[in-house]
Amino acid sequence: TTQPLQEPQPEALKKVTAVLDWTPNTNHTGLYVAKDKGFFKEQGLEVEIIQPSEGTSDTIVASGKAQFGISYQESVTYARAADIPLISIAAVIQHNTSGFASLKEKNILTPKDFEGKVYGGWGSEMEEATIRYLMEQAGADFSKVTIMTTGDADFFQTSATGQIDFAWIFEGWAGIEAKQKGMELNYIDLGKEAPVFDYYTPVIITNETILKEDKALVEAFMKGVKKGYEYAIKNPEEAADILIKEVPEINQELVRESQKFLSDRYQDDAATWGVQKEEVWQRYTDWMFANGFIDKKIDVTKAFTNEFID
Amino acid sequence: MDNSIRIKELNMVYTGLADDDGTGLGVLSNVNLKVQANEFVSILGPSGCGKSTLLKIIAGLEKDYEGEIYLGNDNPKYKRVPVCYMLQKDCLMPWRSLLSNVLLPIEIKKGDLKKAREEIQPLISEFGLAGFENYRPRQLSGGMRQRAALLRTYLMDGEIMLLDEPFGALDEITRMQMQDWLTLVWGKHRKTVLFVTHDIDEAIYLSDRVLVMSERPGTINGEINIDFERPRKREMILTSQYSEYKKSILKFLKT
Amino acid sequence: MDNSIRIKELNMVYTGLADDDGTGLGVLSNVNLKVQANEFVSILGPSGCGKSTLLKIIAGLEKDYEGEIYLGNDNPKYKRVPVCYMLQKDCLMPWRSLLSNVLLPIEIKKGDLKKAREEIQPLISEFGLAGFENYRPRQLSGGMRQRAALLRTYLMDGEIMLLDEPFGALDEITRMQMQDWLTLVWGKHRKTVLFVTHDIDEAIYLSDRVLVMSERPGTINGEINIDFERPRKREMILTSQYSEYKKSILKFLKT
Amino acid sequence: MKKSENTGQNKKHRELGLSIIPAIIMVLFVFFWQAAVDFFNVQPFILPGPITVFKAIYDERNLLLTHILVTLGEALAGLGVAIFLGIVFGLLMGYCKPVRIALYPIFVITQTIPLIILAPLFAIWFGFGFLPKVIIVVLMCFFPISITFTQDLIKSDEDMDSILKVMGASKWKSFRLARIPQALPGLFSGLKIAVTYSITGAVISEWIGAKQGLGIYMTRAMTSFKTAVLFADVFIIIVLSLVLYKLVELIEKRFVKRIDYV
Amino acid sequence: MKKSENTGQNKKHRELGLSIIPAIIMVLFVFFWQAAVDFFNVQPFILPGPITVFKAIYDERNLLLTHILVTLGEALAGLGVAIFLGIVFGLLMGYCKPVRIALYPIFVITQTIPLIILAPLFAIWFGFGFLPKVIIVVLMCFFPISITFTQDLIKSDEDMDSILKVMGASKWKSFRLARIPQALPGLFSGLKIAVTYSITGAVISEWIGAKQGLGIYMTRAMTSFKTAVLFADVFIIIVLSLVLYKLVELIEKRFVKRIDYV
Ligand SMILES: Nc1ncnc2c1ncn2[C@@H]1O[C@H](COP(=O)(O)OP(=O)(O)OP(=O)(O)O)[C@@H](O)[C@H]1O
Ligand SMILES: Nc1ncnc2c1ncn2[C@@H]1O[C@H](COP(=O)(O)OP(=O)(O)OP(=O)(O)O)[C@@H](O)[C@H]1O
Ligand SMILES: [Mg+2]
Ligand SMILES: [Mg+2]
Repeated sequence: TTQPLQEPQPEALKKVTAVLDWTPNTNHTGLYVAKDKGFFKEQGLEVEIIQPSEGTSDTIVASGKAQFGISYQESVTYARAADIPLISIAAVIQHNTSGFASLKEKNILTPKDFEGKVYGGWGSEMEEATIRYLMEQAGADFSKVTIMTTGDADFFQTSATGQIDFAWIFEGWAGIEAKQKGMELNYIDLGKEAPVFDYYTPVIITNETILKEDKALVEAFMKGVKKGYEYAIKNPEEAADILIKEVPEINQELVRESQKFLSDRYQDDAATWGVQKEEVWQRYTDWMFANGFIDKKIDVTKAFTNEFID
Repeated sequence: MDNSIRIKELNMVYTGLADDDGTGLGVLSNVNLKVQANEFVSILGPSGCGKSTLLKIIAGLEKDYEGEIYLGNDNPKYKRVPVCYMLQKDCLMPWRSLLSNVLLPIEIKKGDLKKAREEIQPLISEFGLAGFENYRPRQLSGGMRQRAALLRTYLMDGEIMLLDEPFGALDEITRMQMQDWLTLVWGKHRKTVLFVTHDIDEAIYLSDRVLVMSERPGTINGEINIDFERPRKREMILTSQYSEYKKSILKFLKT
Repeated sequence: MDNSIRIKELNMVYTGLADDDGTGLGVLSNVNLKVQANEFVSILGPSGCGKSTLLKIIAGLEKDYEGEIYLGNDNPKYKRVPVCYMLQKDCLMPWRSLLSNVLLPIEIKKGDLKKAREEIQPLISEFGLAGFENYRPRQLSGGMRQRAALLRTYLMDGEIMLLDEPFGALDEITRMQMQDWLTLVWGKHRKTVLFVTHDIDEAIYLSDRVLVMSERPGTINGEINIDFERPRKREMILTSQYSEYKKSILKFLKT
Repeated sequence: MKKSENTGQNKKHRELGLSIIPAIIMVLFVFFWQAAVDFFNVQPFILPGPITVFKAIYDERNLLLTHILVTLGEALAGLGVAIFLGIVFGLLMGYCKPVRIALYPIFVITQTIPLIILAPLFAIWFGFGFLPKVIIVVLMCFFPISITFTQDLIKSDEDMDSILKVMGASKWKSFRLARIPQALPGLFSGLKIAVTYSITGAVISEWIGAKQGLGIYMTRAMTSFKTAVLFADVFIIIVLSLVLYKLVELIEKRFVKRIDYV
Repeated sequence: MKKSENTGQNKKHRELGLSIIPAIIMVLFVFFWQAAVDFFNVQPFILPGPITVFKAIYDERNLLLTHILVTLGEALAGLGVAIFLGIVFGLLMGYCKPVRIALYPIFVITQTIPLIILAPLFAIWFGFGFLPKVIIVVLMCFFPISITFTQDLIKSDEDMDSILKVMGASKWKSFRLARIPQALPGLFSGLKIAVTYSITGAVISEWIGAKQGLGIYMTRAMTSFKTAVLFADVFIIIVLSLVLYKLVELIEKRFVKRIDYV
């Protein structure tokens, strides 16, 4: 299903498709910077960035219709457990920047405070298990939380109208938006609360066939991407401008603030941007297995590679 | 109540038609007409001269005319006057059986359907429709449909009967039966009848007075009083008086 | 070609009707009939006796009958034989103008519409429809619609004409005009005509032979040869021969 | 109606024969699908073969059943309301021109709103319970019913109206006696369109937020790469919709037979 | 037709007056919406007032325009194909009973497939270009057209068929002369349903994966909490759909006037 190998010609750019996980945001800045700044072109690539239907990027990459995509560690694990040969080739953000947020007045400071509150999520069992794990760890009674499925409903709308008490958000996005709106939030950082949840989200993926048959392509793509994120790390403001220029539909102030927040966190404490640790993968895979989300333990060393980072 | 029909200087023009040069199609022109209560008046006239239109106007279905019309003391332009009206087309509802088509007037005035059904049964037989009560209109012959429509008209309220070629699709024998039935109904229920037909013999046999209309735009061209005594006999056709009537009707028709 | 009509032991039963006790509704029973080429034959009969059904069968529209029918050498059950057929209902298309309704046969056989339109113009005038070419059927009077349908029938192909009460909605004068026109067409184009009517005078005036049908289930009850010479004159009505014919027709009708 | 019994039988047989055609087409389709999947060795996460899908249906039958009941409940409730409203407003609009002129554009507007987008608002107004789901199904199914019904109700037969008027029928009565029977076929074609949307409507409505139902089951299957289950889900939706459709067709046949249109 | 000119004029005026009603209703609706938002001091991210929405439309007009053109292109292309196919298959099914019996259920099935669910499959099969979007619009709009058209095509008038047969009209000619004119109103009510779905269909089709279009714009506005822009987007979709709808209505009026139904 992959395109036939072609000798890279300086003039003819190779067309490559990258699918996002859904709508463009600051997680994707590096891609857009690489596109805008010509980092892809330097590698002989012409990258088309597609916004797909939510949650379909894995299937699309697995099928080879797009060569690269944005996904999450958990999705890759799911996929591999289902014998779908996806592989993560870079961690976009070094640590998990998501967590549980609630309005200040709800006074939810620790997982213990979840008791008696309403959680609004998108209805996956993974959320339930995560909350349960956190609460049990804190010695709280999970049965006292009401889990409500709110789908894609807006966190601010549902919490401001009192439909829910807390939700799972990206700090670098909804968290920043709250500041923009002048709303005060309590935020429980997932990765800090339990190391097992400090997994990689999001990651860049490709499929094994491409990796096998056209390593050069992956190398070229990742060179561009890496350069893009490194640029974003160094120049948050310019990077934000580039993202806004490429995706003018999204909230510009939010992008600027979010970019400032994220630029430091892309690489964070890692030696270089994009590095993934086996430990992180193993930890979360074990947890998923223990909670019955996957019915076999995957070989995590095959699920990711740092080969294209160094 | 007074069941007379009075029409004064009636003019009717259809407008907005194809190929209209702006004047419209004059259909009735200066029609003056008076039908006494309980009188039986026939209208003869060339096809397309406006007979059906005249009946439609009297029934209150067409209001864009000039002139004055009174049914008794009421003007049908402003007030519904119940009449028994039989259109030239049978207008039976295709999805209803013969019987429920016939009983429609009872259904509409919320009458006792069961009683009406029983009462009408002998008439259905008399009309030669027995056994066809549950047939749909399209399963009936043309003449049967016409008889059903006549029966429906009979069940309508109103002391004034407006009949538009009610026997056009009937054979001689059935037609005579129906004529006699109509005479009976007219006599018994003291109705006022305005009867459009193309059959001169029929007009003479039935009517107190025959009106002859001119070509379109139709107007009353001639009026013949039929002075035969009632009950009428078929044999009067052999009298010279009859030939006189017929001749003068034909003369009026030919002009 | 031979334009005769031969019918042998025709039986027709409608089945699957409401209140059917299993035997169905017998409409035609043992009809035997022969019409010579270029003969003009009228059919009279009580309403609902099966006249229209008979014509429908001859036209090849109804095939669930028993018996044999030949138009010339062809059996319409198995092979379409072109005939000029006029149904009892006018069947004009409501969304077409009078003219394009009339020209339908030409349109169907992909004839030269322009030429036909020019050729038909004098006839439209003769039929009293001039000026109404662009009217829709619902804007025409009953008689006008009937004349339009007749004109359409005239434009159909076929040497055999089947006419189902074609003049039922016409006044005496127009009817006579039409009768004379029909006689002319029949003579000139040497057509074979089977003519259903309820008007005995009309039947005698037009026909070589008059057939009288019985009550339903209809069968040919009587046959009267009309021996007046052609061209016919209206005055023959005064002859005793004429009264004889009329009397024997009435006699057959009454049985 | 008027054919001899014999041909009637024949015709019936022939039609019965014909009605197998779509079944044959479907079977062939399934067969080729399986063959294609086998032949090209398509990975099941991209396109599972029918055998895999049927196996998934069998394996998950208990789970499926609970979810089906939830979704079916929503669909039927919504459909019921939509039929009721569609008929009522169809009647109103067919009967009363001012109402038609005033309401019609509004209804058209409701049709053009992309519901899923406004889903969050629905949640705010109506919560995440049964109600917003029913509302969405109603919004999807209501329009085809009312529009086709109205369209047939306003077709007038002048002479029929005349005779009814003379008989003293009120405007409403004349409408009821002449227009409604004439518009029933239109109503049924609207109903047929509506029922095919009802199940899908319910599934979509569940994406707003729900705990159970085929829509939820679907998204879960999707995120955990159980493509076969996803297809099983789609299959169930199709079957449910077809059953509803056939039901309408059956009722129509009864009705039309009883009323016996020309 | 047959009213005197005078009343004709009056009637026209009255109808013109009536057609303002929906406009008034809409204006009142917008007014109350603004008033409610002001009065209850609703935060704009929960429900933006109309002024905010219109401001958003104005501010984003350039962006909106590019996206509108993309979506409109998809909608129109899909609609065009759907109309063509709907008419062709409507004719085929109306004309030929075996075709109807064989195809009808298949079309019903296509209607019942929840398209968005199969989004990844669409992406895999047809990529992210123009084609899959057009296909989705076609699948959404095709059915109402063909079903309403077919339904009216199969209504028979026995006597009309008889006379045509006698005149030697072939089956097809008789169909063309008697059935098609009679079925045009049905076709138009199907078209009206179809156009209201076309824009929404295009928007949904973009969710499969796209770079541009109102659907993309919408989701981006939604996920970056630009509620006013989201509403602006919805407003634009409604307006576009209404314009298409009115267009169909206009064409219908012309047609019906020319053919002049009873
Ligand atoms: N609705 C209408 N619109 C326009 N013109 C009409 C309408 N109805 C009738 N006409 C015209 O009015 C004239 C008279 O029609 P009407 O039906 O009153 O004739 P009639 O005397 O009953 O004829 P017939 O004996 O043939 O039934 C005709 O020329 C006809 O074309
Ligand atoms: N399609 C049909 N289905 C069932 N019965 C029918 C059908 N058409 C006609 N009939 C019946 O056949 C009988 C004869 O009908 P037909 O129309 O041939 O009579 P007709 O002699 O032409 O009468 P009329 O002079 O009244 O026109 C009638 O009793 C009628 O009810
Ligand atoms: Mg008349
Ligand atoms: Mg007859």
